[in-house]
Amino acid sequence: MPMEEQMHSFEPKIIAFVCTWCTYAGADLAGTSRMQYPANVRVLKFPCTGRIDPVFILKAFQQGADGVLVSGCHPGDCHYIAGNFHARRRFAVFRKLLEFVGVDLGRLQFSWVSAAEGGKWVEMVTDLTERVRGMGPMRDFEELALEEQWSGAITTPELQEAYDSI
Amino acid sequence: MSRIGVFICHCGENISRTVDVERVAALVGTLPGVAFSTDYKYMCSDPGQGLLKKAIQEQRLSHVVVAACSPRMHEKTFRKAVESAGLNPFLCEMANIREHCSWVHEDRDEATAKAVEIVGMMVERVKKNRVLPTITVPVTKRSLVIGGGIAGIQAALDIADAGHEVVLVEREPSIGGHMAQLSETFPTLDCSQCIMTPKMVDVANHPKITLYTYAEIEQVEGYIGNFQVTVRKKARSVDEDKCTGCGVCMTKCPQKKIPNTFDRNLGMRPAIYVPFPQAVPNTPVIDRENCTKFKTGKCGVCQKVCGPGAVDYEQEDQLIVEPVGAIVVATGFDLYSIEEKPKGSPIKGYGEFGHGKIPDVIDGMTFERLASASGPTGGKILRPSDGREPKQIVFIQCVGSRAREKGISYCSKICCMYTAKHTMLYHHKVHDGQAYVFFMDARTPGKSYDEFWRRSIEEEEAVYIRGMVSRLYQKGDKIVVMGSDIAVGVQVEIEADMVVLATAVQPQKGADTLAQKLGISYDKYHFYSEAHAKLRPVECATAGIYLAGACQGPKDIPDTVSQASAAAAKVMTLFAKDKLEREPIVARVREAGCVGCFYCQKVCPYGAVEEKEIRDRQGNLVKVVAYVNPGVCGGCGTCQATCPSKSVELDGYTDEQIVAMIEAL
Amino acid sequence: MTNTIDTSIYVAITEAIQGEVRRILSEGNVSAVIGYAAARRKGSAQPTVIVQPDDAEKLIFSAACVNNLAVYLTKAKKEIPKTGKIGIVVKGCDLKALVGLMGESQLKREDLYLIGVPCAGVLASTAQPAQPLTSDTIAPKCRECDARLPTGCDFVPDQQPVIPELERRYSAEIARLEAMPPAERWAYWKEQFKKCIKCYACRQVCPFCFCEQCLCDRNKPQMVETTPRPAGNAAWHIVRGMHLAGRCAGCAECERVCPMDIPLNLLNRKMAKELKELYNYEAGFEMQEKGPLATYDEKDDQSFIK
Amino acid sequence: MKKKKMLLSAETMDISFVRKVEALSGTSVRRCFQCGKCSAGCPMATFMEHPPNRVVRLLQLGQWRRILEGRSIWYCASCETCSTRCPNKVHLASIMDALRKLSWDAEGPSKESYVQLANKLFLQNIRTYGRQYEMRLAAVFNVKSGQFLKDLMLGPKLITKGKLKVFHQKNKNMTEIEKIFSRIEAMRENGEAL
Amino acid sequence: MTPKNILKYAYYPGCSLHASAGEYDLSTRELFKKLNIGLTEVPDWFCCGATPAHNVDELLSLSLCAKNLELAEQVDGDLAVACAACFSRLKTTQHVLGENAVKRKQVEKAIDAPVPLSGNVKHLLDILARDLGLERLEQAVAKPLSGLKVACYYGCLLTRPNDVPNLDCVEAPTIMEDVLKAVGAETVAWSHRLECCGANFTLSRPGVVIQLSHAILDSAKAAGADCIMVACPLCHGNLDIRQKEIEGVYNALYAMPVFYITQLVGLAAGLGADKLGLDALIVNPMPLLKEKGLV
Repeated sequence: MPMEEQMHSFEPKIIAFVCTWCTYAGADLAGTSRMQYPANVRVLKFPCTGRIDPVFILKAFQQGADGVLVSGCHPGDCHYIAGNFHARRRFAVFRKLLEFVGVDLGRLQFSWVSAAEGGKWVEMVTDLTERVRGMGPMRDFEELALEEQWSGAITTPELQEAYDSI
Repeated sequence: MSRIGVFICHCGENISRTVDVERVAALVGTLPGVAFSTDYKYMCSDPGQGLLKKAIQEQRLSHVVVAACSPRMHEKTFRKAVESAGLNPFLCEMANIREHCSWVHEDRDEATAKAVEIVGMMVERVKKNRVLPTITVPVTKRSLVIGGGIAGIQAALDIADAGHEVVLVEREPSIGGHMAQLSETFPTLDCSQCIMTPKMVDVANHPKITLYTYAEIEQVEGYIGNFQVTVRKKARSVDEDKCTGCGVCMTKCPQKKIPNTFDRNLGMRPAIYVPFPQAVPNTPVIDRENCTKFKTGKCGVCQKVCGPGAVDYEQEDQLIVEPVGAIVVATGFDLYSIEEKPKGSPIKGYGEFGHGKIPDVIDGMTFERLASASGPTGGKILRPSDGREPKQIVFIQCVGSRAREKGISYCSKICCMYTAKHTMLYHHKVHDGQAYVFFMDARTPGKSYDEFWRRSIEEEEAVYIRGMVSRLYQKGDKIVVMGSDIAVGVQVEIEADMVVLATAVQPQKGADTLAQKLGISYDKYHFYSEAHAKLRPVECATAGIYLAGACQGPKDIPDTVSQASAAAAKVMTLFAKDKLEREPIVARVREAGCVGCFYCQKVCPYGAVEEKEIRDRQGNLVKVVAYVNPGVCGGCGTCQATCPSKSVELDGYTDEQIVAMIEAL
Repeated sequence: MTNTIDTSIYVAITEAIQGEVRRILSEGNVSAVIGYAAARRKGSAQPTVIVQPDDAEKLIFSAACVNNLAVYLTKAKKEIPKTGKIGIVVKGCDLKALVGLMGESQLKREDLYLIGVPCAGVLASTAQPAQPLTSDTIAPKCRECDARLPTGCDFVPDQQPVIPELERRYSAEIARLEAMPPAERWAYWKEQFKKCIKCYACRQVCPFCFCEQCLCDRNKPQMVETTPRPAGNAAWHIVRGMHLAGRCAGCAECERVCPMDIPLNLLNRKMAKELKELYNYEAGFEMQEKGPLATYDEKDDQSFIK
Repeated sequence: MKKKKMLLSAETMDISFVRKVEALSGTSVRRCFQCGKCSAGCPMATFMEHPPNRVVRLLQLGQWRRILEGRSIWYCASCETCSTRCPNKVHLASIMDALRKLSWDAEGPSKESYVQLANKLFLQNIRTYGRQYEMRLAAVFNVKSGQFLKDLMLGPKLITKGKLKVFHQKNKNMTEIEKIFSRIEAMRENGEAL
Repeated sequence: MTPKNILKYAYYPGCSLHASAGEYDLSTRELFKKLNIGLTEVPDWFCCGATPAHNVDELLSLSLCAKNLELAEQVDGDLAVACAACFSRLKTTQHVLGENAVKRKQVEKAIDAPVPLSGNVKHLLDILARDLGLERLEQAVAKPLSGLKVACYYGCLLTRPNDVPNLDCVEAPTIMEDVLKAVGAETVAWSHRLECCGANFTLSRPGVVIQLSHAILDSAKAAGADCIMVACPLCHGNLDIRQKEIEGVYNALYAMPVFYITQLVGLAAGLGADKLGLDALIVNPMPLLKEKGLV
């Protein structure tokens, strides 16, 4: 289909990793205040941003997420004293790695959203959704999955068998 | 194969208005593993919960997903219900299709589709949920109180009176703290000593209280209900059991010219001394730095004159280990000094006030000693420099406090009131004298506090001048105070005989190192942090440790005593049970996978990770692995995210559960 | 233009090592020594473990002594450390790895007898063992080496390596990649990762990959795709890069042993660069109790967080 | 002048004067905690160089000269707004009365002799006529204050409207008035009253 | 007739009512006659000293008032006062001397007689609204002032300070409005009912008076009032006599008649313009009254 039309009909998948004490509560507040935001986001609840393993972000992209939001308590507000401080370093480094292998960081958003910031939650989700909508679907990992192995010219039955057995 | 039951709530119309609940129920019903799926108007209502329980039994459900409001709202409700139906509560999860769906979207199809996915994710998650037994830890019903000021004394007495043993540790040779130094107390002007000393004696005589003075905390191990505390009892050089407190040693000690810190160095004391006459215990201490015997080996008079032979020069520090279940920290405060500060310290001194080099510029606590009947001047207000009575006395508030530039931005809370008190004491003692107070604003919230302050002006004739003092300097035997009255808008100059500075309240020296031993957090000023400023003001984030008094922030005596009793109440609450129950959301180590890199230990905010040796049958060490103490673990899961081999798992938030959700996308 | 690098000191160093090892073995200070010995091919060298003082003369040091022996103290030969105090021959880069391992409680300093080697550089994996060490044949990591003289060892021969300033290829390459638009970078790495055959030689040789069960082998849950196909490969290399961040000391063994010539060390260098910029952390000879990702500072940069 | 630095000491703070003010006004100046409500509501504050609150403040510091040197007290309209609204029951209007009295006794110094003049004439009128003789009051005031034409336009109109009586009958009991005036003077002479 | 129905008072007109405020005196006497309330003028009353006296000599001011209170004793019945200033002074005197024994002694010495503190001093408003009572006032109405929009002006002295005049609430009095409503007039809500008109400076600083009075007239106009009603000759002087002048200075047009309370109530009670001295008003009220069909 033509690009614009595709863009237009494209509904990005946004996955949000949030801590239960601040951002999840903030999202609840957005709900109780009946604020409206795009339905594209799926929320995964963690006790703390400290629990969020960078691998999950990778996994999310591999599973076809077009954008990932990671959000927790503001510095100093962590229910677990310092979980978000550890998370902050971890993600600061991880995003650099993703950037270096060529992932467009426009698809990866980090934020502090407190239990009182329903409005900010809506803003975060809306911004990311619209930005990613503009960027189009996240094809990188998808294509990667479709790629054949470089040494993949399977010429002999043995190779075929060996390959199948992997 | 799991038999999952899914229950979709209408929440009246709150959900069903935008989400087609029947459709959701139908769709998720087809998911693998879902054995039963239905919708109901009010799942949280009694009939709703009844429906849930009935289904669990009739359908022999293995897991439950309730799609309704936020788990923060009703997770407990439904887990209880599930439990009462004979399932482990942690096999029940909630899918939030109200706050996160029906309330935030208008398009019915979109909302419905999203709801289906949300429930789907939770179905996949719940499949991986494991049975979690509730965790219980034993409680040692003894408590430690650190600090023997009014806060520590109050807490100790309250806990002891409730029938629990208390170990009270005080750094100084006597308990009493700062309150013992005060002359009279606002707003009632009753004498501090008179209300303090009886309490001190009570502590000494209380059968349930073990008192260690001249002692410090060496090490703290363990966790709520089960702490192991090592106390270092410094060598007193006097045997407490033998000493009768007759005091001959002090009178005979040839070395008498040592500034008495209790009197803010205004008075002198011998090398063997009790800090003040009403000290508890009334057992002297030898100050080894200044004792001739310890310096030169000669002398030894005290030993000769001591009838019971209590003086023991060979005495050494003792280390005592005390098992306790709870700790009350009441280390109190210290006063800010206007002297120059060492490089690196954020706190600066006041050069404009002479860096403490002008002899008749003193601080509030020194004034207390001057005004105290048992003080070095017997309660006369006299100038340190020449012992003359000051006729013009100037008080300056907010010295250090509320002065970002000097490194402190907070209000010290007590100065307005004690300065008002000082003007009264001064007026009572020096009738022909005039007191002036330079202040920015008078902060007198508290029962009959403002009345007290007004009294100092309207009846005791203190002249309050709104405006900060720019500079002090010595001129002959006067101190020139350069200020301004912002109400009039002109400069004010006073030639004072004495200046009293209401210097800022700071935490005790070494507050930070103690905090590190206890594993509690503190702010940039080293005031200890409470778990929640409003709702948990006396607990630390670290379970089993409580705060009392000025170590948490500037406080006056009434507030301190209230908080001390509150802390005591918290301790008693803890001691009311023999075992401690807690939600089993804790990390567990897969020992097979653990290679003992102890990254988990390094990132754990609770110090919950310990080292554990794995040995074979012959008892040879196989490897050292991490062990997470379930009593201490806070359940944040930072360890798991950090563990390279994922050998530590946070129950309730395992990688399996989370990956299952991601894959359900 | 090519200029040769003076490796004459290696002869003296070899003698020094042999002497020291003979001494410590005969005096019984250590139960075994891990070092390099000549291998069959002319000029080549291989790791060896000796326990007899007389075998000391087998030990050599040359430009062909490329391996990072630290790995023999972790998983490759786990049983060795159990035998008691161990001597080990270390180049600066290897020593950093050892220090790192101590920080991660894998090794105890007191169990080791460190024989440091003043190092003028070793041969690149592309060069033949017999080739002389030149500005062309030298291993890329040695071009930007800042640790030619190991410190804090029990014994270091007192020769001084001298080598000319060489173009820093990793830095250059990183800069080149950083300059690209994301898509191009992605394309570049896609090509690289496609080559990977998941032989895990990189994992095998890395002193820091000491996990008994690698995250990437787990299937319950399957955290990342494991197939030896581009998707799985990319996942593996990204996870690997992340797990080595703040730990890898840059011995570049992974890159050396990679049969498909994937520039693996590039990822590690990039991470090291970021950690230096973000938290001023560098792997060195001083043991650090906590790595950069095991600690935090309340003032850490959070410009990337909204 | 009013910007001059204040040197505070037992000597420079003339508390005795303040005591007089407190005695005359029957209110305490120390009660004031400078909330400024008096100045906020004063219809005349804009005409004063020391707004009412500052007048009290200066009294608290015994700096009465600064007040009397100014015009503030003579611009007080005695509307009692300040006294009515003071949260501390400081009767500022009475304090103003007291200050005017004391400054009057001290013969000024005051820039506001007009007001003083008007008041003096008013009282003289009472002393001589018992009741106000508005025509004369106005006329004499104009003469004495040298503003012969002031309010001249009003005059005739008022007369036609019968508002200014050209002739004025005295009270019959003038002696009693005289007695009151003289008794008070006597009391003051032998210090029985301020 | 129950005793309560018999109302008789000692009457203290005050200087102004015998001069510049003659119409106030006239209308008062006529109105009270109409309402058959007895008024007997206090013989040989003196000036109360007004503001100037207490302004510079409180003792004198107190003594003069005390003397008047003493004189009033000769006539039986409470003391009725028309002028707000006199009212305020007399009340204040009672209050101060009641509280301050020292001053009382001085005053008693000055007037050489005990000060009668018990006697009631009442302002006309009080008598109309409370002693007579609004009911009876309504009954007395012959010609309701319907359609007449009045701005009731209390000024400063009528209610202030706290617990001295005790006429009505100091900050939100309603007594004037009550009286006017009883006689069928409409009252407007406006901002400057209690502001000062600067009476004290009538003589010495007309500029001040003009500035303050202007604000008052402005406010009344803005509130849509047809006229202003006062109960004090000084206020009247400033608002009525100086109105033209003010209009000149601020080049505004008010043409806002300023009535005394007794004039308006009298009008409603059916008294003719001649008996109310309406002709004495500087700002001519006739056009307005004609328009409203009240004359």
